[in-house]
Amino acid sequence: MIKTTYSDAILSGFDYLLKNYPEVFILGQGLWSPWYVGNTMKNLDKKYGKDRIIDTPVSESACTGAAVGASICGMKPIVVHPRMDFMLYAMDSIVNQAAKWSYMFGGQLNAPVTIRSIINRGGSQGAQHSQALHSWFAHIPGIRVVMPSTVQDARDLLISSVLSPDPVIYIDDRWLYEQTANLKPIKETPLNALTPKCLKKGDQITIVGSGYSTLLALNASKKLNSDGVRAEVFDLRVLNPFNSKSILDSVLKTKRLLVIDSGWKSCGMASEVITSIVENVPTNTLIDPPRRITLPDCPAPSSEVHEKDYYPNEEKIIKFINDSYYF
Amino acid sequence: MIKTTYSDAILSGFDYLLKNYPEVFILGQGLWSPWYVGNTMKNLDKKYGKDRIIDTPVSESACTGAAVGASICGMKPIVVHPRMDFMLYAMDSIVNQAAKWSYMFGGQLNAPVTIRSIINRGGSQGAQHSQALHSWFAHIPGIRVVMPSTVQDARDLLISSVLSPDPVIYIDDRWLYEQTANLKPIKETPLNALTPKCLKKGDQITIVGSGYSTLLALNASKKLNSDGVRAEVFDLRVLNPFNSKSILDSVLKTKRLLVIDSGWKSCGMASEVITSIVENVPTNTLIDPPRRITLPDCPAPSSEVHEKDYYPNEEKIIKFINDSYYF
Amino acid sequence: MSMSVIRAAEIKIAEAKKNRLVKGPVHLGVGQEAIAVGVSKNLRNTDRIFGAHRSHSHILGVDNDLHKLFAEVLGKNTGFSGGMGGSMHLASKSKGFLGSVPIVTGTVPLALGAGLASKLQKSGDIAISYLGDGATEEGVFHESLNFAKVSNIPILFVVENNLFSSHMHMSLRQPLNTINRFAKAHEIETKLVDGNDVAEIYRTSSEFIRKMRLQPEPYLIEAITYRWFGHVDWREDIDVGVARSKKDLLNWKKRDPIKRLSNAMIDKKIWTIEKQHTLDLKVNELIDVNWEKALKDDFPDRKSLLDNVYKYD
Amino acid sequence: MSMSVIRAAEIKIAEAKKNRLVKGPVHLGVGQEAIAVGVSKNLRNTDRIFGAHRSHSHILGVDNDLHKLFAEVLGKNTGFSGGMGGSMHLASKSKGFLGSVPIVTGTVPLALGAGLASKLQKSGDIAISYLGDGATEEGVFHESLNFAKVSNIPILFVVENNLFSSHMHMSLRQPLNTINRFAKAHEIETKLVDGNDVAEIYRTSSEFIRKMRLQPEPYLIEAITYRWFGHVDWREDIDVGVARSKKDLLNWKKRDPIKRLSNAMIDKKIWTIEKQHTLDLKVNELIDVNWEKALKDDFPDRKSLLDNVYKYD
Ligand SMILES: Cc1ncc(C[n+]2csc(CCOP(=O)(O)OP(=O)(O)O)c2C)c(N)n1
Ligand SMILES: Cc1ncc(C[n+]2csc(CCOP(=O)(O)OP(=O)(O)O)c2C)c(N)n1
Ligand SMILES: [Mg+2]
Ligand SMILES: [Mg+2]
Repeated sequence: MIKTTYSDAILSGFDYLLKNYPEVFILGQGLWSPWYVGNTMKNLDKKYGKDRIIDTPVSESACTGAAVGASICGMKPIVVHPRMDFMLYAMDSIVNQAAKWSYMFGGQLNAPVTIRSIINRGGSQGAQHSQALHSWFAHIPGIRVVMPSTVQDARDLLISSVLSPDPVIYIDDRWLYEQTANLKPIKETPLNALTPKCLKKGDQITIVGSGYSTLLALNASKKLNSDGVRAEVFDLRVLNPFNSKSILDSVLKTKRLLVIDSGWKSCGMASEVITSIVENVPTNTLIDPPRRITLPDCPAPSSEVHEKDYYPNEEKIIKFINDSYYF
Repeated sequence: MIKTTYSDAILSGFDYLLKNYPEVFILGQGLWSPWYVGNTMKNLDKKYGKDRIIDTPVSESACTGAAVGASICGMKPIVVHPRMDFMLYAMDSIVNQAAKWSYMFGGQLNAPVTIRSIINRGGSQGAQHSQALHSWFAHIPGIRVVMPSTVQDARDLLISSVLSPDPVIYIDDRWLYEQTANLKPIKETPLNALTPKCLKKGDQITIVGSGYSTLLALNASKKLNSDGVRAEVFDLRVLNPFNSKSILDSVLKTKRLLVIDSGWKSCGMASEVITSIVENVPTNTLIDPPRRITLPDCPAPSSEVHEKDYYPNEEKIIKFINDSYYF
Repeated sequence: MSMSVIRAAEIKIAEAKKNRLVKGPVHLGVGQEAIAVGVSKNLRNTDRIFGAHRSHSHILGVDNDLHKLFAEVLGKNTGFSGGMGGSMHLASKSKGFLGSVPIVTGTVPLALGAGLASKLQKSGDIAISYLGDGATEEGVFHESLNFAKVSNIPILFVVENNLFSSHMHMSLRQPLNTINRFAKAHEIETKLVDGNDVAEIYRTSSEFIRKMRLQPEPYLIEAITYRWFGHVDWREDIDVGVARSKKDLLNWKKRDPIKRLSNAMIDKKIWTIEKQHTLDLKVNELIDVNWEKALKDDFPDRKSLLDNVYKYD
Repeated sequence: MSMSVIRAAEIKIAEAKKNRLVKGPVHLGVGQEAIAVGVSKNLRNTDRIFGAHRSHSHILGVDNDLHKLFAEVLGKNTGFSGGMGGSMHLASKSKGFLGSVPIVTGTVPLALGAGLASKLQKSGDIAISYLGDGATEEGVFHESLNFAKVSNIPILFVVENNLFSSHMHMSLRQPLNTINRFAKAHEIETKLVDGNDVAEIYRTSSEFIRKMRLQPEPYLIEAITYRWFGHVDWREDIDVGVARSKKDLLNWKKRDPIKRLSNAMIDKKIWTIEKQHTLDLKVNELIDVNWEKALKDDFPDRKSLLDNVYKYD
């Protein structure tokens, strides 16, 4: 059986949605280009027509708002932002409108838009072409935030997002595009049924990641295993609304917690996970203080020299664990 | 001696800056209106001229960007957003530009803009006219975030913000405008010298607030005192970059921590404070789990019925403390 | 709904606001009724209409349920938004009124998307975006014009140019006092109309909408008008602006769209002063009945605070 | 700096990118050199210039330090931004080039503010905002035009209309292929010029800038041009777009601004082919010397990762 890449899994999610749901359409920058968003949307315009796959002017605000508006009218639109950084122009439609539309009108209306947002960084692209702002969206009630880290989830969370009656930010990371796996047949799953998932069992430390950092956590934990440290690894998958239950149970067992996040530290998802745990376990639960690995407190550097120090990687994680915890 | 209100303290901060620094100018919506921003800017246009006090079109994005640009050219501009909710249109200039300008050019340039942003809520104004997004900005390296809670700080933090060589978001809350105090003479203080401040001593629980929630914390803690609970109260003042040192010392003493925040819970400032503490104290420090009081996980309601349940207040805080901690 | 009923409803709300019966802010459109009434006559329930902060007339234009409006303004659970919105958040899904909110220009791209949906659904339905002159200063308005044009979206932008954005007269905010130049820059067919002339508004919108239904394309109507009250709440003479004079207001009141219509009909002998009086009485009764009913309704349940944040629970 | 040097510098960068000597993305403006060169001739060090993602020519227009450009593109600590920026983040404070960044339209309101600062400082200095045709689709551009006009801000918008926004031809993104209609809608004086004619650009910008220095006002120049390379990096024939043909490119190459100038001067007998050859050799030498020097420079210190996040420490 041929393995599927993460990027092809996204493509197959789009394909499934477009084939089965005539209400699905996609708009965003680069959709008619063969290279803009990797090959995650390759030839969709040719297969489903330029009416349903709309490449847009450089107008993130109007395009995002348009997707929100179309979603209010019974469509299932997906708006694509090839970089999360560009979405800073589109915040009103996301936060003031989509996230609140159902609530403001007492549930009479809803805005089931999907906002696909790509984390695209490294390669000396610098401060404005590198950001991972998932924690911002996870701060906002009314908007669901998902970050697939596995190939399977890359496809399945996309499908669940688009079929969700609520607005969803679906965040994929280009650093995951080459991951491969065998995909199971598609089974539609309601997004509200999905929660953080245990990807590896262990009983000495709970490591939590999301998106690319889950992959780092997994890889690191496998190496740790050979050092005799048995880590349990969780993939957040759904960052908002955040359900801490399974992680809580894990920490009660492992008594150690590490969160790895691909975003910034302050007011980030790592602080949320840690706080959600410590406020809910007896104070004598943890053997070591909970820890987080995040980006340093600076914008993304352009320099290759700095990029190496800026981004977490397997070795740094292993070293951090060995230095910070007493097993 | 006549006491000054919080809103007059802001006004006097503006007055001081405009009088002493010809590079200071202000732009934003409502600056020529006698009522738009309370009376925090009353008659400044008459006193300093409409050239320096510029009332603008409804263009948050361009106006914020213009302030950033002027700051790069040696001016000390202040851009005023009468509601924080409106700033969702201005995120690019704040987050992609101002916060990163110094870093991207290796320190050759800097953008010492001040963005005054008002939290203006309650009164059934509803979901789009109520937000407190300070935690968002506290997530972004490169931008300083201050929230004055006292009358003294309302004036002094404004002055420190405008004189700072870094971009600053200065956040005031209309619910504080009627507070009064005697003001000390003005003494310019560099913003980087300012950190969270202890407003009340105690040894049984550390309560941390910012802006309006500090006032709630103070008032509640005074009442708690008569119940025999000795709370130590901290006012964050500077949320980004966040210096946890004094709070840490306090928690080591009180062994209990409560954070009250006027924003949302998930990935909010309350999680940041809690995480910064728990990751830095021995695991057996706390007697009770750390706690947070924040907004519920929903947009601001319009209904008066719901507003009462939505916002923290003194009674709720006292009850929460009595229910959650064992003294 | 007729202009007189809308007028009377808003005056009722103004009084109630003054008497502190209404909690949240209300933005009254008294003086501007002709626009929504003229446009709405061309609409059907499957069209998609978006308003803004000053939208009582926009919703009443297509949904004559006065009781629901009053109840919403009073925050009652029988209101248009179940009491969860108040005056600034109105919706009536079954009539195609898909929402009004107070972020200036916030609904403009949403209406654009609603029009795009219509085009994809090939329904012949159209989108209406009501906005003010101030809203044309937000960049997303211009983005929306371009996108609408380049994608042939059936959307009618209805700009109610009342010359003010809260306290600021147009002349302090823009180089010219009319905005249809923006439509022209984007090659969008546009017409400048007298916003206080319901017949002209009806004619123009009717022509544009007929064309849009056949061939999806954006259009823009700029209707020059004036609001009689201040920017927010019931006062006439404060909160109104840096450049607004009593004299201007009086002159504009002479151009009252309701009196103009009624006088014109009386001149043409298709209407009489007596009939007008009878109508006025009936309108007042209608207002009172619905108001009293709304007053008696309940507020939303306290327990519903967290309802409807998400559709999935 | 002359067009030929800019051209040669960019070709050097293209090669280096191809040979993987350059790490980050580079956006080359080969074919568009006339614009920055024509405009820059009118500028002084105290003016305030902002570029965007394709700004090698913009900075070289006012700062002829080739070594600093090369060093920056190579990420060396001797570069324009101390190696912290790379090709997409260029600044030269002492020459008035206050920054270029890759967020489309991100610098436009910043330049507006720089112009506002000039006006308040009464310095007679002006702001230059270089932007592309794609950037005119962002709403903040339109907001900036309005604000510039209504506040009489001395800013010259220089729109390099190369008909493409990455892969998308103008005709797929806007109803018309020129954008000076937006200036007109905002009552801003504007001129459409041949972007490959350095003399015309010089004349027009010179006229506008002279007026701006005397009487603060915004102006807009739209220069029609074409880029020879793809959107990003060194390739000619990929990454270039949905509607770009080899034939178009060849035709545009015939309109090479450099050859046009040199041929015109030769025709007028104020220049000779021989002189041109000598010059070309000199240019190449200049390029090579600076490139080699930059290659030998150091990368930023690893320890500087957290420097300059804040000015205060
Ligand atoms: C994004 C945003 N900026 C500013 C405001 C404050 N505000 C509320 S209404 C208004 C005036 C809008 O004027 P216009 O669009 O002409 O509508 P009108 O009030 O005249 O009906 C302003 C500036 C807002 N609500 N939203
Ligand atoms: C806000 C934002 N949206 C999208 C992009 C992706 N992008 C980079 S350059 C570019 C094209 C811009 O075209 P134009 O302004 O005409 O400049 P040109 O590349 O032709 O010089 C786009 C869309 C971006 N960098 N920033
Ligand atoms: Mg108006
Ligand atoms: Mg271009």
